Amino acid sequence: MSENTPNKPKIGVYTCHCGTNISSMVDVENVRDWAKEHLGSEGVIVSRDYKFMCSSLGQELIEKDIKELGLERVVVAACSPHLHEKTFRGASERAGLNPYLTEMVSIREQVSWVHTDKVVATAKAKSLIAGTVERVAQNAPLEKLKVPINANTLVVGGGISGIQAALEVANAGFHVYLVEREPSIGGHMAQFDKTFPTLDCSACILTPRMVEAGSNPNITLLTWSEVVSVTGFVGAFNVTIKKKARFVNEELCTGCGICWEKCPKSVIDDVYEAGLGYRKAVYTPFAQAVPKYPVIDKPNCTFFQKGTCKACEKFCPTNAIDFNQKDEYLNVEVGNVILATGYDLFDAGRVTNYGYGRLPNVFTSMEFERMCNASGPTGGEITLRDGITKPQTVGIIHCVGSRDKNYNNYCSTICCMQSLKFAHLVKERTGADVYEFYIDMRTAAKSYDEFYQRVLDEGTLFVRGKVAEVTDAARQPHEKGKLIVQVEDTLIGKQRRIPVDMVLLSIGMEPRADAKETGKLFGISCSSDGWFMERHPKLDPISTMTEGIYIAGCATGPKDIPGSVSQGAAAAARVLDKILQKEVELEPIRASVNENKCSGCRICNNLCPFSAISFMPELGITRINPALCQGCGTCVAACPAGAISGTGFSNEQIFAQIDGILMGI
Amino acid sequence: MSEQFEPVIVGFTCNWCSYRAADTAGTARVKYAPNVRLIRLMCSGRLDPTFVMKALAGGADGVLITGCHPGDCHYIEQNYKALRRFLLLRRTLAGLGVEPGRIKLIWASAAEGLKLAHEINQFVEEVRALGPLNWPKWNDQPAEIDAVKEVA
Amino acid sequence: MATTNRITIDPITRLEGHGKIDIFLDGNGDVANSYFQIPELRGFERFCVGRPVEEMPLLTNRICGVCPEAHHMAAAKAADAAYHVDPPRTAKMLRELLYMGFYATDHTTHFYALAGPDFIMGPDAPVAERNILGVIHKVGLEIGGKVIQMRKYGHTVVEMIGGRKVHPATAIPGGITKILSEEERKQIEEMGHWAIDFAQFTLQAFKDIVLSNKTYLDLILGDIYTHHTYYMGLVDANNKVNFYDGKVRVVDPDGKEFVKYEPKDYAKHIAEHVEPWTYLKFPYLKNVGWKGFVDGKDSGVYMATPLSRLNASDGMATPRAQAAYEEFYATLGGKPVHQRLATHWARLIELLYAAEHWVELATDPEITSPHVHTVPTEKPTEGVGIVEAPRGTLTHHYTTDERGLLTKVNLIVGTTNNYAPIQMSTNKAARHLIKGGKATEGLLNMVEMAFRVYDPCFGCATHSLPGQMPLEVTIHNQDGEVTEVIKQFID
Amino acid sequence: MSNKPKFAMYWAASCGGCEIAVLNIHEKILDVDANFDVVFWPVAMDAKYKDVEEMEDKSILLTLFNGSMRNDENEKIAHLMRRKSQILVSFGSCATEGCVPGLANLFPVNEIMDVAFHTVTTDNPNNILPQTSFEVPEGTLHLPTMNSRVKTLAQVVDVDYYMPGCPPESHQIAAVVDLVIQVLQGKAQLPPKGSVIGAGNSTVCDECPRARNVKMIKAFHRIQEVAPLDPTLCILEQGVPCNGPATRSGCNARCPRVGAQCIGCYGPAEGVLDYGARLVTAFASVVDAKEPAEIESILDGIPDPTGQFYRFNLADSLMRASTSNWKKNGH
Repeated sequence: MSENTPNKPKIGVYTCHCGTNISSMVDVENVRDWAKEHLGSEGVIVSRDYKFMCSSLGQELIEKDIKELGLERVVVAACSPHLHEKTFRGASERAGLNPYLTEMVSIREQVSWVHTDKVVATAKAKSLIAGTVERVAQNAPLEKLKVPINANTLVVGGGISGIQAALEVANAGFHVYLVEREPSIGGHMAQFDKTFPTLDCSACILTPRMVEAGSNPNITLLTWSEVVSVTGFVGAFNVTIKKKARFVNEELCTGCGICWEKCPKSVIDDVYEAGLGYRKAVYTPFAQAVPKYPVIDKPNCTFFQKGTCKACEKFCPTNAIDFNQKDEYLNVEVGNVILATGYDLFDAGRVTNYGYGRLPNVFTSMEFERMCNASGPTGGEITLRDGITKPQTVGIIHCVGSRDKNYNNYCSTICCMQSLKFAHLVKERTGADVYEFYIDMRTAAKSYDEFYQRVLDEGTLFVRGKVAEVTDAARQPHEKGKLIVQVEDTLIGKQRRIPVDMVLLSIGMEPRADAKETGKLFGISCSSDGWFMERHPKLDPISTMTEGIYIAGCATGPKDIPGSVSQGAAAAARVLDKILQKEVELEPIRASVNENKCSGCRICNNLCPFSAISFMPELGITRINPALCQGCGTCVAACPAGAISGTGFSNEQIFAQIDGILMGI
Repeated sequence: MSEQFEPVIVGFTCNWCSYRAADTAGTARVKYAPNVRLIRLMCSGRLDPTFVMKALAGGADGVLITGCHPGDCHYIEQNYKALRRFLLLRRTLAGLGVEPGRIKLIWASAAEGLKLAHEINQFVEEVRALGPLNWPKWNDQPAEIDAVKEVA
Repeated sequence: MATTNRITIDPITRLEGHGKIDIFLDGNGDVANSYFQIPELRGFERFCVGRPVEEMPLLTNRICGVCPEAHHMAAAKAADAAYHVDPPRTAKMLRELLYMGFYATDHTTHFYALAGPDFIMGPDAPVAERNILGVIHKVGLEIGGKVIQMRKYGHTVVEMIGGRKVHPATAIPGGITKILSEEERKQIEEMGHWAIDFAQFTLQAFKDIVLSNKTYLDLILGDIYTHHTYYMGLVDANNKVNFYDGKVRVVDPDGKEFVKYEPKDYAKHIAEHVEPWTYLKFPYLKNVGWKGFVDGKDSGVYMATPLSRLNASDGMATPRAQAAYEEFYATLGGKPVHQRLATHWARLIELLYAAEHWVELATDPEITSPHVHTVPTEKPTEGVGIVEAPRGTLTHHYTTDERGLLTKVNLIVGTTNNYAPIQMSTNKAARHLIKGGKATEGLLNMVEMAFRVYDPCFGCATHSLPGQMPLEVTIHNQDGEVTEVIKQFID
Repeated sequence: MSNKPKFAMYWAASCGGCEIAVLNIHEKILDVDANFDVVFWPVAMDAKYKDVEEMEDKSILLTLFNGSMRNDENEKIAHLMRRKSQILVSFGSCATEGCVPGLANLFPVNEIMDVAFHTVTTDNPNNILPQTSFEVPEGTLHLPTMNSRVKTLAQVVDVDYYMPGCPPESHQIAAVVDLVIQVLQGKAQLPPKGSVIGAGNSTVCDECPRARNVKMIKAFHRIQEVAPLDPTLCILEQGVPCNGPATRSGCNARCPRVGAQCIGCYGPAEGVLDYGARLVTAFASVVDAKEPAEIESILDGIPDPTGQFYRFNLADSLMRASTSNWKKNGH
């Protein structure tokens, strides 16, 4: 133990091996000894290393030194602060040291994992540690800010994940605003016929949940609605929701359905029926829609377009039709938000060599789901486009738009199982021969692979290879009038031409076209693929970097139904945890104005997007509202008088860190 | 390797995007040049031109500033403010003979570990090409105290 | 008295580096030669390059805190010229009014605090008394109060129009930023009338104390303080003295007009000689040529002081000053006057002119007009601005790029014009007064007076330091031991 | 000699404006005379350098030191005055931050010389430059050596107090004189060592009467393009780069009051590490644009940012001098 240097706080430096993650590329013992020798003059009185600093034993090491050596500052050189800052600040706090007097140095993510020369890496680790030692000496003890949590919750997206989340929160006794863009909740799941691997009827298991959500007194269901603005912060978000005009008075409508019976205008249903079927200009997407109220599709309504008709109005028994209805804007206060905005389907037309849109008997997976559905356009009959002919042979192509660097690199995870489900349905209902064209079979979940076996046993033919082309250009007589699937069978290493009557494209999932905008609206970011980004991909998959904003379901990446449901529930659990704490603790990283130094120049007045900065005309100075301040520090860096200071990242701290980092130079 | 000039670069990263991009790069074991030492700020908007000057005057050969992509800022639009400062700072430093190439502002989202690594490698090469800056350590007072005796 | 081979007349301020004289003696202890050194340079000509031309009135202020107003005006005029813009009449009048306030202050300070003592107290009076306090005691506290009042009034005008007492801020290319209010105008006018009375009183005092005193008169007319050189000064359309604007007129030692040129042509007529033993250059008349530190028609050496301004002009533009001008030449036997000590008298005539013109400008109906600026429309190129600083013709010459950033700067400042004459005057006085290595306090003061007439401002000249320059004469014997130290003032 | 406390005022490389400013406190000068024994003040009295040298160390109570460190002789005197003075005040912009002549640090010192001695009017065919030591027929003449860069007083000796301004405003000087006299009479305490005295600790806007609003600038203008300005509205809001927001208060916003932008002679506000950096960030903050190209074109409205931001402060800035200055000077 070297002696403490006068007027420097007593600092302890703890360097982690992280097993061999760090020590294999950074000479940890060397760093430990160096810190004791060279940083002694900077206040370092103890320097230790340990295999796993984050282990309870590692933490106790720190706590012990704080108590016994009277450490006033702690520096932990280990992994990224985003992983363990809380851990080590917690340890300090337990030992009676203000948590904000402890800092981490990332010598794993920023050193050992990314460099290849041990000498250089060790040197860099030292310089980073020196910087943080200088910085931490300037740290001030801080107290967390507490803000009350509004118990209301906003759930965006009425698919199965959002429904699940809404129900969990509502059933716990707290109010939920469930916002859905479409006229009914249900999402993609409502379009499916069967679900793999159990082959449950999708509607049968979904509808009860929809009804529950629609009837739960704690849930305000806002379909045909969109969120247009979000302000505030965790605990106190202010959300504006646009309720698009339905032209149907929900108070009066009984959902009897006379209006759509009477409506003279049929429209191809691109959404629910995937373009295979028709709906009316006034409609509910499907029979079990929740809520039951229809909407009038303005661009297709004869009255709105031609000024005459009003058939629906005439026949409506309750005078619920209201052509003068306007969009409404609701303002709601919520404490937390769950985003379950789902996914878009890959546009099969983009893969031109598979002929979708050109070759009539090439279908997408969603078209096929509707075709199989008893309430669907064909009443559950599997036929070619003509609506009559039953296919003799069907080819199912996997990974359409997925695992393909021309479209999406990622695996959509559900297509294999979906394709197997299709094979089974085709066999069951038509007895046709089925070919599965796959790259790899991915059936890695509970009783998925068993289902694969079952489909194998049913006699489905599996061809391993990426399909090059689907064509109707016959070369041999037996190919005439057929669709020929050109594929290299990689198992036998041969090019094969397989004639089939029907081709099903197992299309993958894509982020919502407007996911980026949604992200901006709620202040969260998207991954390079465009999916919402988790706070941590492993340890915190349903939180985001923005306090109070949670994500669930396919909005975070391709998932099957159980995955989406569990995430919905998990997100709800997080929200409930926050609500039950009644108040949320915020990082005390805030800006404040020294009013003696502020000249009222108003340079900073245009800088705060959270309107935390306001000018006091009578005093001729500017003030910052700590509750609104998010701690970005932009105004601190902007003040020409140096009158604004920021906790946690003060000039003194950063100046010192720069000096430390450059100490050796 | 040993005889070639190894620039010392101080990097200022925002907590939400680029610092996490560094984490992402690490987790993915992406290898990149060891010359950059990162200092975490909450936001690129926190970047005070003083930091850059202090780094250069303190011996750094270059300064890297990284933030979220325009429009992607965790604090909505503060990275634009960083951009404005950066552009004016670069002009000001040019007047002091600091080549514009020694300070660079790049955008990297939390997901772009690869991009960050690539940008770092590229910037290190650019600064290497410019050569050392070696800003003098102004030996004020203390060093000149002896002069007193000489005068006396 | 021991004989010596070298006398260093060395400002106490030597270590300030503000000018020093070395007088070398021959074997007989007579003066072999003398050197007046200016040991500092700040380099405005270099570091102003790259700056926007509109900043020059602010930057060049800092050349000299004694006459920043002069640099402010010369710079503004050079910037006007560079932008090919003619400021509105009001703007020009405001600049000039500010300048009159400054002149009145500056000339007053010099006469009472610096030169006055020699005449009022007498050249032989003890050093302790030969200062402003001595003067006040002799002429009475009431007058001392007046002197302070005059300085205050002058600075008030500078501050009202320029914003600050020292380093004014308002002159810009195309005019001025300050609009004068009626209240301010009234106040300035009142102070102006007071200034006229003060100037007349001072002239009277000079006549009573100096001109009526035979000894002083002989001294003034004596040969020691006489040099036959060219004289330079700014004149208006009627060849009357003008401080702010006009053409530069040069008369030869016989008083005949040698040349009269537009400011823009200055480089055709002025050149600067370089000596390796000083940081200051020696301007001379290009078309006569540099012949060394010598008098006469064949030597390009010229003088630019109140005396030269009077010599180079045909009179003063205001009635009272004109009368004083005529009396001046009548008394001293016609133009040109070569006796340097007459400069003090000339300075007071200029003081009167400044006060009179001050009132003229303050009472002009347009002086409070809000039309004080013309926005430049042409691309800036090159411009020369010349004003008369109290200590000589001040020339600023700028060349800019098309954005108005300076690419070349040339400055020939007031005192610099007189560097050669000062060197000559020292030399001559020394030769006359130091014989056989003997130097006494009295004689040293006589040398000192040779300087003082020029009121050398080394703030301007060396871009180093203005104001007083205490002298110290150290007399060494042959073994180099100090036998005598005499300390005195030089301003 | 009386036993009143001793007072000295000294100028190094300066313009003399500081002395004039002190003389301009008028009657207060008499207070100085009444309370102090003025032992050294070149501008006002016969100054005896030798007497100063012979004084006991610390025998001068108060020295107001103005002027920057341009050559070796400036530095020698600085060390002497430090030794002899109990309280050494860095007086005025030159001593405190280098002032306008500090802009010389943008260039190598030999270039300063070359340019000065090769102007359009200089007749110098043989390339003669001043020599620090030169043989004339009668003997040797010496000139002081210029420093490679302009330094502030505090960069050469330990300084007790700083008094900013070019020059310090007379009312501020008078206030400081009062303070010191009160301290002598035991009626007041000296501020802590290292304090800035005779100035405010906010910035010029604090004293500026012009109305200010939220600032969003679409274009910067040079004063001659827009003068006369609206006399009631913030100058920066009118697009003219005014250094007021970053410049220490104390001058009573004199320049803005007469329609001119603040040029920054009072230097940085309390606790600011680099003055220019404050202006970079301040001006950038009011630029109303998001696209790099548009931002750049707006910034073109500030044609000389380095000169604009370091007009008075370069010698005391973090960078101190430009590469062309120190590289040529063999760093």
